[in-house]
Amino acid sequence: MSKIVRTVANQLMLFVLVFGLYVIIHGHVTPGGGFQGGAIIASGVVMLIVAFGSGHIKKSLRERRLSVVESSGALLFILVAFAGIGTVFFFNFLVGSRIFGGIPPTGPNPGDVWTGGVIPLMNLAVGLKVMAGLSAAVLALALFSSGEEMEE
Amino acid sequence: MTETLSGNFPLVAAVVLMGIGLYILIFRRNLIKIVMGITILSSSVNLFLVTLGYRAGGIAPIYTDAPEGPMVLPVVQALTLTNIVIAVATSALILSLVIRIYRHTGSLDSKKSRRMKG
Amino acid sequence: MTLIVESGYEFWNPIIWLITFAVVMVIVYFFRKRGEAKYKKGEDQTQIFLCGEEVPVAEQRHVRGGNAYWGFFETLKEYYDGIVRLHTGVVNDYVVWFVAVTAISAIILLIAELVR
Amino acid sequence: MATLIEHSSILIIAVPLLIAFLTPLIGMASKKARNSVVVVGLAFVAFLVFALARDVILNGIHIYTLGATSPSLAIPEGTMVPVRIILEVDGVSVFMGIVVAIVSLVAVIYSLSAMKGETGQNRFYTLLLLMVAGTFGMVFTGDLFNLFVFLEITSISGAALIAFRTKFADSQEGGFKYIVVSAIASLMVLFAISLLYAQYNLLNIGALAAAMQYTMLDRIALVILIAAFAMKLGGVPMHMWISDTYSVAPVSITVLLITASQASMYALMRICFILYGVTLDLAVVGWIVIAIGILGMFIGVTMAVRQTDITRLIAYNCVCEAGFMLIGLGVGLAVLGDRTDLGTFGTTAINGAIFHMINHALFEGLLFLVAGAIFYRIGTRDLNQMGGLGHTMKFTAGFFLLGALASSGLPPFNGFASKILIYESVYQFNPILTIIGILVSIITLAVFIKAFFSAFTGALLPKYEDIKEVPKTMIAAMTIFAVFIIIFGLFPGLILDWIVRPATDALVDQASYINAIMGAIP
Repeated sequence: MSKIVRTVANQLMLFVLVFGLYVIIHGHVTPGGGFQGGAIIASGVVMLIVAFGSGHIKKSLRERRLSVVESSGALLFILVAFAGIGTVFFFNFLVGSRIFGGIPPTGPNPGDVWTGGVIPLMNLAVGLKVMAGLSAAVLALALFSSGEEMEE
Repeated sequence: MTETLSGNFPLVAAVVLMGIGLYILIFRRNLIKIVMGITILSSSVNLFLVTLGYRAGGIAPIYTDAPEGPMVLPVVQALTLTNIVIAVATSALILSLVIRIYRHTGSLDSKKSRRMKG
Repeated sequence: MTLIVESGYEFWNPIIWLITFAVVMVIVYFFRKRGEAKYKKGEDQTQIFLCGEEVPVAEQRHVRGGNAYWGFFETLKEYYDGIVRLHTGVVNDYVVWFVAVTAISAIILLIAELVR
Repeated sequence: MATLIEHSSILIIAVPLLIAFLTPLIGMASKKARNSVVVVGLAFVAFLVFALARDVILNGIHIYTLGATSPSLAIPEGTMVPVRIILEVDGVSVFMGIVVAIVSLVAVIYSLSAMKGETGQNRFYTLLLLMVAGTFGMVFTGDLFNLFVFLEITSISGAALIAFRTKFADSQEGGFKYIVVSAIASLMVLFAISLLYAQYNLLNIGALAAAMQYTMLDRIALVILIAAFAMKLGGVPMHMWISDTYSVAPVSITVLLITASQASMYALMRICFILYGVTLDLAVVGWIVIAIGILGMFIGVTMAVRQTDITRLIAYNCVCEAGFMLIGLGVGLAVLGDRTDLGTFGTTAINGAIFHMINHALFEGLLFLVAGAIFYRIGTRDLNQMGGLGHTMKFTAGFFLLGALASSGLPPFNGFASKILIYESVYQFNPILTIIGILVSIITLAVFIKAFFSAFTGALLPKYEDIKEVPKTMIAAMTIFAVFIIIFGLFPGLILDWIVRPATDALVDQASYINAIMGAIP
């Protein structure tokens, strides 16, 4: 693509990242969440692929690193679920504690991010996984169609 | 839900979409179009689910800056989101398989690219 | 304990079956013992005999999987022609069968309802 | 130990998931460590399954509510219906759990050396464990929506695994067909679930069963569910994907695909017997299932005879065996409402069908592993290319003969034990079904005689003279199946009493399934 497109895509990527992270972090108080935020970030990766070409992006987004991020996101999710097994699997043990422990008032309220117990953590984990997984999938498809293979 | 045609309109649309999806899956031999057919089928089920969850006068169950009023139990919305996530994974996988099939056989026609029969 | 079917006219117990099998095997072995005892390895006695013809090489004398049951398929030719034509291997046809089975089952249930 | 058993139903699903996401990270460091973690993890899961099975059979249905303050709190205070994700484990579930546990452990042990030369093994084990977790989830879940989710997890990871060997064109095609068929089936399942949700605002199987009215929409949902799950388990005439996918997947995946199909059959049973129960039109639905079964037996076996690809041959035999199970289930379903008929032959038919499920997984698994061993050594699946392999691969030949005899229903192996139960009971329902069944069994023997003689016997072909026996871990995996086949064949009464009869009792007892979830609400 032309230089204008590349420059604009470069600048826009920052905003896409910020917006995606916002959607992930606020997943438990506003519409959105891990999958949606991760998909937004992956769409930013799509923008970069369109602007720079898949061969160029392949050099900076290593498949191995994406795989590590994806696995650790999934691992974080399941470990948080396992952490509640003292009572019950998936038990929200963080409610009332120091981390994300606030209990929001029932009914309409202005929204407080520091609530929700384990749910923000799980959103973050899902966000990591979806971000890495979708980016890897999109990159792999783009490389496929241009005749290259993802590195093993 | 009102018992008028306009109240049932989304349901009719879901059924029509399902018919279109099945039509594509049956009569279109292009592999990419088969992927489209599956996606349309999935959308029709999503539409059907979301329509079931509509309650006249209810508000979305988001407490942040919410107006006063009865809130909707968001079960079907959760189901729809799950289905969307699954549909994304499915279509990504099918597309990668289609690309591989095209590389091996040089054809996107489900009849010409077929190796196994009988 | 290991008796699983007992319907009055038959039962199934593998242990009894095995004991019977062993007894039959002992009898068979007894008959076998009465046969010719002289048997020398490495002579013409152990070679393949084909009416004096030359024995073909291993590749040619092996009956391949595709040649087995030729008569069976020849007899059931019409059935196989029809049934193989149905197994097209095209993914669209799989969907057709699914829709057809759904429709037929629905019609059967509907008719059953109307009959009652 | 008591705590472990209390949490075991979720641990059985969660531990494979945990290991699945650990394997890529461990695999980057050391391959040996990854392999041992996978094997030890699945062995632990198998141990949990057996412990849970013992507890369920002794003490009744297990409930596990995710995220509640106590595992058995299905219905929180202030609500009338179950709201959370609930696992409900009864006799049939643990029976299927045992099948999946044995088969997955064997599949992993077999893969250790069978997949040694392949690239991307980290992903292979991740997907394999995801598939195992999905299958466990399908059989343990207590609500319909999670059944759909786990069905999709199994399908997606299964399709990726079928297409795992990217260098073969036919495995890509097999993966494509599998995912298309699965996607359509599971979307239709979701549609049927939403039809049920539209009427009752419920997703839990027990709660839905209590509320079931059998209206017109319920009938449509039932038809769609039966057709979709029949497609997933390979019921004729929707069986054609079976031969295309089973034959091209790596064989350790094929044995898992068999358990995935069995899990679909479990779902069919769960829906017909528990969800709808006696409210449905028993005779008609029973006869629909029987019709699918009869077609499956006949077409499966006649197509198997003419195959020259050894894995396709076994795959068509799978279709045939699935027909046997469907007939047993259909007869049980047709007489479900009639307590005297159910007592005289209905439960026996269901016993036979359920017993045949585990036997099917064992002997078809063994046959596929043998076919994979042949492919591992000579690099082809074509029977026309084989000959005289028994001279060098003696263990493999013996295992194939064992599996073939068991599958054909010859005494004293396990296939005979379950088939005679089906014959005996179905004869009292309709003698023609038994006659067809015995005929089909005879042709099955012919199928395997053809395969055995053309592959293993005959003169040693010169091009296969330096073929050696397969590695020890593959032999070990096959030995596990063989030992189970012999044990199940020699002591069928014990197996029936331990796991099969509790499963049948759980299946015909709709009331206790509902009571376990809804409490003793009158």
